Amino acid sequence: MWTWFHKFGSPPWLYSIAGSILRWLVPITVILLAVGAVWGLLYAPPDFRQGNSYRIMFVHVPASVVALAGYYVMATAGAVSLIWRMKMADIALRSCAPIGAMLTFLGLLSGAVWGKPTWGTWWVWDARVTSMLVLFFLYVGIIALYEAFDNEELAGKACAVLSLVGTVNIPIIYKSVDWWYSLHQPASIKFTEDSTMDGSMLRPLLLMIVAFYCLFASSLLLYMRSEILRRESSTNWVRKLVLAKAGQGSANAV
Amino acid sequence: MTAAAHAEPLLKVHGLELERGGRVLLSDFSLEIYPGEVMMLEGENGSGKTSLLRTLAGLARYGYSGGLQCNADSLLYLGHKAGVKTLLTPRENLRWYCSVQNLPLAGLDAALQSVELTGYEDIPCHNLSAGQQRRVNLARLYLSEAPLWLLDEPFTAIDRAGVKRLADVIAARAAAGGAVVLTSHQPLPSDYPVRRVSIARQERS
Amino acid sequence: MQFDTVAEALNMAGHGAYVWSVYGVSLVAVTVLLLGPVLRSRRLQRQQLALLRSELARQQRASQSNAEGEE
Amino acid sequence: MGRLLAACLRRQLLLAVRRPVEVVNPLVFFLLVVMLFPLGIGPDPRQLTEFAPAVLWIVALLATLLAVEGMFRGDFDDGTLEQLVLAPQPLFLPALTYVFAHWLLTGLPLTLLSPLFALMLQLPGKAIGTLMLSLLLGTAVLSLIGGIGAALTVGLKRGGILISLLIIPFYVPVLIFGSAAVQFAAAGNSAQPQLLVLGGMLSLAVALAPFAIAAGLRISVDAG
Repeated sequence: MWTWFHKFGSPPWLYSIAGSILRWLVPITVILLAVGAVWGLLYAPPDFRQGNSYRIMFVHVPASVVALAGYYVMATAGAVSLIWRMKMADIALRSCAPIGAMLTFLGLLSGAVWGKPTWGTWWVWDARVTSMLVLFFLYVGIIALYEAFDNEELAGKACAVLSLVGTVNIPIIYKSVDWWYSLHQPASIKFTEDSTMDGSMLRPLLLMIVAFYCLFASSLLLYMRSEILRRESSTNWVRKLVLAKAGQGSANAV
Repeated sequence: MTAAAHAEPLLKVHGLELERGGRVLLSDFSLEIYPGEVMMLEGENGSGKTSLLRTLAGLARYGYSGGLQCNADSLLYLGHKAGVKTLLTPRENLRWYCSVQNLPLAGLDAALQSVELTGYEDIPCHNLSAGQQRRVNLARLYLSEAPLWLLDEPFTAIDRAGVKRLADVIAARAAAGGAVVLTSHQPLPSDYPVRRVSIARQERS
Repeated sequence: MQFDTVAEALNMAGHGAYVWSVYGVSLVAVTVLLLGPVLRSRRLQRQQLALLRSELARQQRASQSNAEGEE
Repeated sequence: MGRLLAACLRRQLLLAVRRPVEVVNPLVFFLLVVMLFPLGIGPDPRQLTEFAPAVLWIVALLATLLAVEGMFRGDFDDGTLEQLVLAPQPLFLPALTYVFAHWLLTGLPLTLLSPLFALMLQLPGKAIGTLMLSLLLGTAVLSLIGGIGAALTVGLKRGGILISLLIIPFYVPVLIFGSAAVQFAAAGNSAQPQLLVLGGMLSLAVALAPFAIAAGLRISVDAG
């Protein structure tokens, strides 16, 4: 148990293992995204009520789902960072935040664009969009808090505490916003009626959700690798790595 | 110190590596402090004396690796900050400190007398001079029952007589079975029983 | 395939502008998420290499001047 | 343990008595912003009645947010927070007294003065009891959550606006249920479910927030 964690905390080990995972994860991600996008755009049947505009769902729903899950990944890294004091967990936490913020932003933007043909307005205070907006600010808060600290280790710990507070709060926020929405607007229009969705639409949607999870994982590992390089830049193993790569390059040139 | 060597160390540091702001201040630093000892940390500015003291006190809990074992059930830390609320009087300040540290209030007047604040007990601290405010903070030494004291520059901003008295309290604490770790810019008397530990920066080879 | 011609696919019965713009933005987002950190890693490695080279050059110069001094 | 809590609470209240401006400021802020709304919306009493629950709750939220920034600021700057962190007792206990003192000095006065503001905004008389009860419970939650933000940012030189950024998202559920309770009461319905939810949030916050505040304070003291 302990040796495993110790190893997991070792930067060169993590750097190389992330590299070997990425070698097959990135191609899989790209293929899944391409297949899902073509399926959703061209092959899935149009919705009987919304027509073709519902095809935005194949981006909107996966982005929203993975953005929310990403917060929990980040908080898990935060818990590990607080309990085992692992630097690598801080790096994971710091890398999750911009990815999550980006996906949340994509969810918000696609929701807004979807709203225009559906309701004739760019912004609707729908329950999901409102929750996404709050989630976006939670991610922004994490990034802002991290950047405010001079000491990076303490920044990681502070963000870990904040992300754990967030995990307790997010379900409450989502439930409150749902309740608030049902109170102020009769639930006549919904983005998706999940229960009645036909298999021909559900299959590409599920594929896209899997693709976005892979996207999150790939991007997280890539970010972590660059973050490791930045923090460990003065260590011997990074120097060796850099020199080895440069040597390869010059050998190829000759 | 032969008698003390048989006792448990109050503080044991083993293979400590201290890092602040991405800079390694100490590496593979080991230290044991036994009851009855006064230890002075020596090193130039920026060598990490304050960081080490804060780590020993448990105030800085991140940025170090290695073994750190404290056998004292309570400790007293005197840092750079005043540690005094200027809106409160000296008596109110110390009473709060006693409650926080769970100390009896009986010694409060004597402590204030020892730092020559008799007559100023009930004047809000913002009306006192900087030196007097400093002495309010130092009065904690006369109240404390903690076996381990960690004092960062205790001798600054006090007069020569004050230094003498302070040195006596510190020696008395050590004689009573406590241990004191301190840093100081002022030279201590040559006959003062103090163990000097240099934490001069090890050059990386 | 739901659409017979390319024009039909682009138009999507009037909703094309919305749908295609969202997919376009998503493509940009995916590119940023995957390529951004890769470019950052490259930049960091280049910086580190430049730093190492200048350090090596300095060491060489120092040893040369030492050697000259001994002569 | 009781001695520690009593000493911390008495000290906080004593400090407030010595510097009463800090207690009065949020109340004046509350009054000022309440004055701004009719100037912005127009003096029509019906419109004011409609907006009153939301306005009163948002202003109460902002007033608490303004005051929360100073919860640990003074003690951090003068080093007494270090002494508290080094005390043999667990830190979450005094953390809770800081929050309680903060609530006594901001949330409670706001609650007690809220009927006055409610009258100025033409809130129906039957909703005033609910308004006070919802503020009584809600401001306590706001103080607890705000304390987490204050603890995490107190060691930073540029805390300022950051705390709002961190904390406002967490205030969303309190605002939703607090203003809904007043709206229900103003419409003549029972607001009991909303008040119960607020009570539930308060018990959850009392149980968990002190630990987050203590963790935040330790990190901030480390940074200082």
